[in-house]
Amino acid sequence: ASRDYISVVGSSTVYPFATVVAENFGKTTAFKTPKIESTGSGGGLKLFCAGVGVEHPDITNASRRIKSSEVEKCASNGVMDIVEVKVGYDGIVMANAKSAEQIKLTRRDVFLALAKQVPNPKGGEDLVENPYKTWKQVNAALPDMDIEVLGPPPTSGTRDAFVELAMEGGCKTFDFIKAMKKKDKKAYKGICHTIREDGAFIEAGENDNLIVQKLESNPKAIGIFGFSFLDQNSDKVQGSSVDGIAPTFEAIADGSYPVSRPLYFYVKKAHVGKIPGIQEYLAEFTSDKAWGDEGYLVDKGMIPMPNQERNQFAADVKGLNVLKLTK
Amino acid sequence: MLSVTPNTAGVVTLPKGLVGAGFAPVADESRAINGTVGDITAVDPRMTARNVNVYYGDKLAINDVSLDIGKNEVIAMIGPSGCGKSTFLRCLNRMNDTIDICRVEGEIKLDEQNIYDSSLDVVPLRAQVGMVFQKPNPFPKSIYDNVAYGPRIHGLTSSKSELDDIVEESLLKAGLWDEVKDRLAETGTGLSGGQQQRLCIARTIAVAPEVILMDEPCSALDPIATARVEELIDELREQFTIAIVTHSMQQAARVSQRTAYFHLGQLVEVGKTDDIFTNPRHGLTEDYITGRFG
Amino acid sequence: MLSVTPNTAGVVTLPKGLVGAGFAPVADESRAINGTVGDITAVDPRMTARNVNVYYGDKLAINDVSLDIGKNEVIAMIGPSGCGKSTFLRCLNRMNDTIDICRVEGEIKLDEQNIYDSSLDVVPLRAQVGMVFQKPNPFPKSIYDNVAYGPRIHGLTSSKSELDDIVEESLLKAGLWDEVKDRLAETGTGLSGGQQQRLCIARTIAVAPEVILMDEPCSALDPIATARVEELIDELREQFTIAIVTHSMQQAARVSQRTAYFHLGQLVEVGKTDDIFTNPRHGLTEDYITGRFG
Amino acid sequence: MTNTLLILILLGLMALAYHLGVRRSQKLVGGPGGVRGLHSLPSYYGFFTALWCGLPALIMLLLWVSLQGSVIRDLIVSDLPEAVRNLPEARLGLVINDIQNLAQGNIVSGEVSPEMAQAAEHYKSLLRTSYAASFVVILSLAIAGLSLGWRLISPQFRARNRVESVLKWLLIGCSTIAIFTTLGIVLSVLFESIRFFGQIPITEFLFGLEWSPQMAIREDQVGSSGAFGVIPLFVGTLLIALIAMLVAVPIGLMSAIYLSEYAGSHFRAYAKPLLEILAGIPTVVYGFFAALTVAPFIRDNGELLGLDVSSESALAAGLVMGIMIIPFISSLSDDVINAVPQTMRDASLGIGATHSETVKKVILPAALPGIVGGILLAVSRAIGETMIVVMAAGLSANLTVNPLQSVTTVTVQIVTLLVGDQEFDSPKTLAAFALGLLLFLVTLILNVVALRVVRKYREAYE
Amino acid sequence: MSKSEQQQARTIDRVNTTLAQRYGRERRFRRFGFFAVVLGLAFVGVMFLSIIGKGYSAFQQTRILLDIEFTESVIDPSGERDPAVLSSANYSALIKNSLRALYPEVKDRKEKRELYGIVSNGAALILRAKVMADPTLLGSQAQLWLPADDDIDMLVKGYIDRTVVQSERRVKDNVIAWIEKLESEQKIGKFFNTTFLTGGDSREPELAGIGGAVMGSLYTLIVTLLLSFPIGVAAAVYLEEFAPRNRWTDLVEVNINNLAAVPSIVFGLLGLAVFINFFGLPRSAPLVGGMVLTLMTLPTIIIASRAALKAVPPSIREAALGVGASKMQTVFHHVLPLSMPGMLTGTIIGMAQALGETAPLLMIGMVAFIVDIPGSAMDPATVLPVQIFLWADSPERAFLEKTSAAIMVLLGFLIVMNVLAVILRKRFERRW
Ligand SMILES: Nc1ncnc2c1ncn2[C@@H]1O[C@H](COP(=O)(O)OP(=O)(O)OP(=O)(O)O)[C@@H](O)[C@H]1O
Ligand SMILES: Nc1ncnc2c1ncn2[C@@H]1O[C@H](COP(=O)(O)OP(=O)(O)OP(=O)(O)O)[C@@H](O)[C@H]1O
Ligand SMILES: [Mg+2]
Ligand SMILES: [Mg+2]
Ligand SMILES: O=P([O-])([O-])[O-]
Repeated sequence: ASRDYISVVGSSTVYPFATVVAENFGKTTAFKTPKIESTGSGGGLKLFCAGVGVEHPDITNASRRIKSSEVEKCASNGVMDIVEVKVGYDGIVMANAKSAEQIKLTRRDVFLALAKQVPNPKGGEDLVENPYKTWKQVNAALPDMDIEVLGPPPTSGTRDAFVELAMEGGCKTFDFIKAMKKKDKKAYKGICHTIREDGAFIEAGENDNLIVQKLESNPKAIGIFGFSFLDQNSDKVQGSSVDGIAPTFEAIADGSYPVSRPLYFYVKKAHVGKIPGIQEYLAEFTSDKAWGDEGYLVDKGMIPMPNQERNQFAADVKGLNVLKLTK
Repeated sequence: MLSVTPNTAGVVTLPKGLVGAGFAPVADESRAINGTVGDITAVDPRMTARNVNVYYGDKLAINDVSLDIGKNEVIAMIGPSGCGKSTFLRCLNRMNDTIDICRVEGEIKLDEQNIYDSSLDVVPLRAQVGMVFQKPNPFPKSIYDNVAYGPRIHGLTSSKSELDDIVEESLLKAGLWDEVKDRLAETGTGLSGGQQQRLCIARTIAVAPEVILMDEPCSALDPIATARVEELIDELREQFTIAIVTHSMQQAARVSQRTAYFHLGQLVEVGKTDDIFTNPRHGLTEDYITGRFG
Repeated sequence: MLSVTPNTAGVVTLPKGLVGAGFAPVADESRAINGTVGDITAVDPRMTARNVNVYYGDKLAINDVSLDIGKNEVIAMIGPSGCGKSTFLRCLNRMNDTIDICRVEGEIKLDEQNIYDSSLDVVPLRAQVGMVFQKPNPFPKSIYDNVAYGPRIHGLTSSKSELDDIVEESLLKAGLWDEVKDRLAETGTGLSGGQQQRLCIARTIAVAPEVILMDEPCSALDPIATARVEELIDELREQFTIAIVTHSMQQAARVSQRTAYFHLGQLVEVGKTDDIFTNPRHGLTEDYITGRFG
Repeated sequence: MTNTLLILILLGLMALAYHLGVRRSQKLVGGPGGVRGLHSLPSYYGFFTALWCGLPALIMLLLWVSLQGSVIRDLIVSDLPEAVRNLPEARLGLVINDIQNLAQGNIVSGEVSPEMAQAAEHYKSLLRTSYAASFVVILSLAIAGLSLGWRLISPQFRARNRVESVLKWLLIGCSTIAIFTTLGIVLSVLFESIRFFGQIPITEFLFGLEWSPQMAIREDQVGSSGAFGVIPLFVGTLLIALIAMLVAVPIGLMSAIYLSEYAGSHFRAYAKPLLEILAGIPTVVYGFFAALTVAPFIRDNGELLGLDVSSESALAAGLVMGIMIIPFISSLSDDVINAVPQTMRDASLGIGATHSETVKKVILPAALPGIVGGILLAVSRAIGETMIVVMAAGLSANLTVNPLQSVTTVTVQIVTLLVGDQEFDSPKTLAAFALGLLLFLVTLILNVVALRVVRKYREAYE
Repeated sequence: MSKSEQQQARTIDRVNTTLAQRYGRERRFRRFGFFAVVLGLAFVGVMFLSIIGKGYSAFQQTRILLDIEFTESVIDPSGERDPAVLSSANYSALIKNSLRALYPEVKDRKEKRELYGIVSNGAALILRAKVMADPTLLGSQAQLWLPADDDIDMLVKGYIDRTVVQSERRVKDNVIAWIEKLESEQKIGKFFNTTFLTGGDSREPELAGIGGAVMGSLYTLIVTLLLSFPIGVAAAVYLEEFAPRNRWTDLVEVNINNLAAVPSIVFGLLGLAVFINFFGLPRSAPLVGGMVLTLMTLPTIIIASRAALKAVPPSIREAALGVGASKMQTVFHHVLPLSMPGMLTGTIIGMAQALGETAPLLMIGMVAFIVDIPGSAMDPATVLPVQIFLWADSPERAFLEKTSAAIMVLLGFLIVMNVLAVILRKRFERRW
């Protein structure tokens, strides 16, 4: 039989936003409501890049930008023209239960607490296996509490973004490591991006809500998840400030909160005009009532882009301008 | 080989005191089984079994048995438990086919047709040689349907009224008509044990078989029901040939014209019922009849 | 009320031809049950039952039975199937307690103690009144453990050697010692049927009961094993009081000193075994003994 | 729709065939009165004719339906403009999808070009032609079959045997599905597993002490080290299963004993089905309960006792899994306890044993093999249980036997590896299949052993 | 003789010395058993209470009474009643107008947004449906109970503590003030939540329903039933009644017994590899789900059916064979009808299992956001347990209640099915 609905896969972070758009789209147009699967950004791109045709998804959501390797993979499967749409921002927050003490972190603290290898605490420019057991050991200003962080697995865009923004951000504050970036990029990344595997960091799956529930019951734990979950559960968990900036809507929107990342989705141009409704779905997503400053996506916790950027992407979408990655 | 002769007595270790106490089968030459004593043939044979061996897996359950079943006679098969009476009976309409491990050798003929011929279809055979079982086993359907089942599957009738006639006639012959004629639609399992057994007999005779095999048909019945069934057997003899297995010598004596005595899979003695009970020729038969064992 | 007297004959509709054919119990006055014929008392009574009624739910299974069981005698209970022999026997050590719907009325005493007294404990009662069942039911344990089971749970022995002695003695008494003494550790279920039944008897006598109840102990055995067990019963009589239910008149005649004949829940006649078999006083007993039914 | 109509007509024809078969057989022997002259009952001649009428036609229909799509597709493509025709296969598929949507009156995107509209019309007409053709072909086949079957009828013809053998083959076919399922399972995990073992040595997989599969799946990503030692997973799985068994076995077994040996019939009538409700609760619900109610409860209480309890402790998952397994154990135990013959009970009670002595010394030992078999089955269920652990157990593969710590299980890893990123060349994804194979093999062995034990035990009393 | 008497006396004495102790053990054992049963039942109770406690409130929906003016100039300025125009009109403006009229003091843009937010997004759709159904409404005025936003719903149901400081709760002070005003005017009411039972999934908790999932489950179960019942019964009949004892049937048997205990997730792997990747069937379709669940439930049905066939006493078969029925006739005339209740019981239990299954469906893409209620077994769909799994993952607080309520519904279905099975078993139980 034929397919007359849009098939969307991808990021669990974008999922709540995409589903709202899809629902509105379905209810206000004659088209069917798109089917959306939450597969994680990487998983979504994998399915997306598998090929052109009815049996492959039309759109994939991603909580990070598509990588050049993925573009190549797509191309090798015949998925040539991809339209990139940036939809807004999401802050990655580190939060703990309301019943516990609010924590003030720096990216350096985060790096030291979670990296697999850290600079020798005794000084010097050598790296040792992460020896820290409590936050106090990391930074005397922090509470004397075991390091127990619940976070997403590498499949997730949240993890990618967290590693790039928070960990690497903290990592760079060590000059000798920063210096490595030029010399040996791979080693540099290896140090900055590798999360410890000794149990202090717990990969808690893609289920962010479960992380919230677990935080609530475990005041010692700190969770890593998207801002929307903090926003929705502000009565249960509190966000830790990072580098002195609290994770608020405003701080993320104006870019002062350091750990925030853009959200995207990608459209297979070959499917546009073939699978009914793609253009209209794009129009709905990029309409002001959805992603505008007062749009319904904001209600769901997404942080909108500045006006000008929005206009630019809206225009791109309208013209179905194809993504060109400049590396 | 399976007889209790002195040469095997060492295996079963008869207790010392026993012989003196008069309990045990006296183990002497007269108790050896060397072929069947008595006349295995019938005047007007309906079925003839010759040199039948039956195995369950490797176990020999019937050992070289030859026996005729004569027309319009009741032949009783008696013997201690496990001697193979049922097994032999079930050979006669190939009911043993349903037991995977059972294997039959030898020749059994029904009206000159070997029933173990590979070309023979068991369905018509069993319509000709009906069977009544130890425990009454009416179908959990109405009395009418119980009796009508056979005629229906064999297509014996072409109209409802014809079927009604057969049902009535069969129930009449089984002596059950008066008791059930007002409740033919009630379920057969609701009858009393004796009535159930007569219903099963009615069901069997409804297909007008030539031979009826009965395997301890009264052992689950009370004395009164037993008497009723025995009388019925006597009446049915006029029309059908009947082979009956019983564990009760008294019953054999009451209902049969010929009696066959089985022992450990062998046919020890066969003859006129009167002769067998008044004047058994084989020692084992005598022991059994006089209640030395069993 | 449950007897086959002319006044109830209308219900069971005896077939006309039957009386003439000599099949049925002759229905005359001599077959009415008005209390028990014969002497219900024993010389030296071990257990005395008086006016016992047993109900299964609403159904009366034992109707006003009184009977003594005398010391060192074997009393046999015979009667057609379903007449309540087993039920009565199981009353004697309250095994009927295990059947929810079973209710016992009347008085049964063991050595002057009413066993249905609410203060009485069934555990010691059953240690005093042991039971052997129809089908040999050894535990799936070693032969030794089977016999040692009773002494162990009752704490009858204080040392291993004492227990060994009891086991040996019991097996000796049961006539099984020679056959199993080299394989006491083997499982009891691996024995032959007759050996199993003797093992069960050994298990019962190992707790040194006063009375042993046996419910058709030989009905699952072959003639030779039966003879062996019968001999054993004869030997055990010297030490124990034995009540045995049997479906075989021959067996009753062989093993018992007194015989009780049950019919439809009532005790029809009781007396010396010789008398009962040679000279039955009640018509029903006579019918049964002479094989008119059963 | 059209096919439904066709099937209805076919059914009608089969009914007719049945009727004709019956009539002919009767006629051959001179009316209903002569039925005794037939080998089989007239109805069997009817069924025989109906089978001839229906079976070939239905097989044809099946073929038609499965081939129709691609044939029509090829026809449409050949009529499309050159430019479209030369599109790569996948894009062509999209165009066809569009044409189909158009033809079916589904909503389509954008303007409809004339070529498309024409193609859609063409598609519709082809479809009509195909349906018409299928009607003709299939119905003539049915009628041909009917007349053949009808002709074959003769009084000596063994119609019953024929019909019964067709039926029997049908039954045989159905019974082989189990084999195909197993085959399917093995094949669907085997190849991927072989590829996995091409990259990771099997010894490392089986004996490695570290599990950290979330390796980088793209070159520009830094994941974890990519260790594929399955031992921590198995220790975790077994730890949780052990806890579950510690909960379920005593409670399940004792419940079964109490309900079958002690409880009054009234109490049993209510308690048993209530307890069995536990067996009917979906595992996702247990997972929800474990994650949101039990785990926090254990944590908090552990805290009070000064214990360091992880929020996804093995204890919480194991406990809830144990609850889930209680009815499984209890009904299996119930079965085997009831299978112990009454004579055993009688023997023991007859000697003067108390009820509990009878249970402990006779019934349980006798039922032991069956109970052990049941427990093994329960263990295999615990090992394979997924949703509870996905929701309540951890993800990090700690090699520990401390029930207060978080462990992960084989099934959790399968789900996370497959529901997350999928890269079918990376050992990370392939590992899921290797785990699936391992899980299948382990449960297979457990089951075979358990079933042997149970069966052997049952036979002992049959 | 005297010696044996001595020993007898000893027996009873010895028995009596340990009797008290033995009865003590008896009592303890019995109590332990009773305790186990009670513990098991307590688990059932705790689970049910905790789920019902969390979920019962989802069956009620908070609504707000608003005066709605169906202003023609807003909806259909041209007055032509063109359905296309009516369909795409701005119905939320009507609600906004009404709210503004209710709280004329609200002027600030931000505050206005908050005010509009107290009514659900779905309210506009309700108005749209009303007008589309009856265009004559235009120009008239009506008082309507419209669903409140999920936050308001939570507030009214008491899940949000009004006393904590504003920053700690999702509903701000000014909104609470508005709501309290509405409450005092009795313009807030709780109604039975039909949307929850009939609606499809939604991102708005107050609009989300299990209707789609229930339909998905229904289609999946129908597929499962249609496939597994006939196949299961046929397989059981063959194995129990016809199959010769040989290696092949042994293999089949071992297979079936083994499949009954294969982890369900492995069936998911099978479905993914065979049905989706090999046969190219669509992801997320109830058809595929049904096929996977068929393979999963077949063993259950076969085993139950075989038990039912075994329970038919051989005497019935002998009776039929004895009057000359063929094997096939014996089975179809007698054995099968008699074992049907048992088979149906097994099938219902198998279906209940299938209804509650989640893991294998995750593998074949039935975990997706699907709003439209599926209309056939080929439409994308999700099923009830997966919906539960999905909702359990949603950030909105109100979904917690929905999740529990969905569990209640699922359990309701399952209990009904199990009770049905029990009744069937009881009713047709035959003691032979
Ligand atoms: N289905 C079977 N499988 C294996 N052995 C069997 C089977 N049926 C009977 N036997 C054996 O064959 C022998 C003869 O059995 P059969 O049932 O014919 O005896 P019988 O004389 O009818 O005994 P009974 O009076 O107890 O009915 C016995 O040893 C019995 O154990
Ligand atoms: N558990 C029971 N529940 C209901 N009725 C029973 C039960 N046990 C026996 N009966 C009935 O009580 C009556 C006497 O049965 P009992 O078993 O005592 O007879 P019996 O003389 O031992 O017969 P048999 O020779 O067949 O063993 C019978 O009518 C029987 O149907
Ligand atoms: Mg027999
Ligand atoms: Mg009895
Ligand atoms: O699901 P992700 O957004 O974390 O990729």
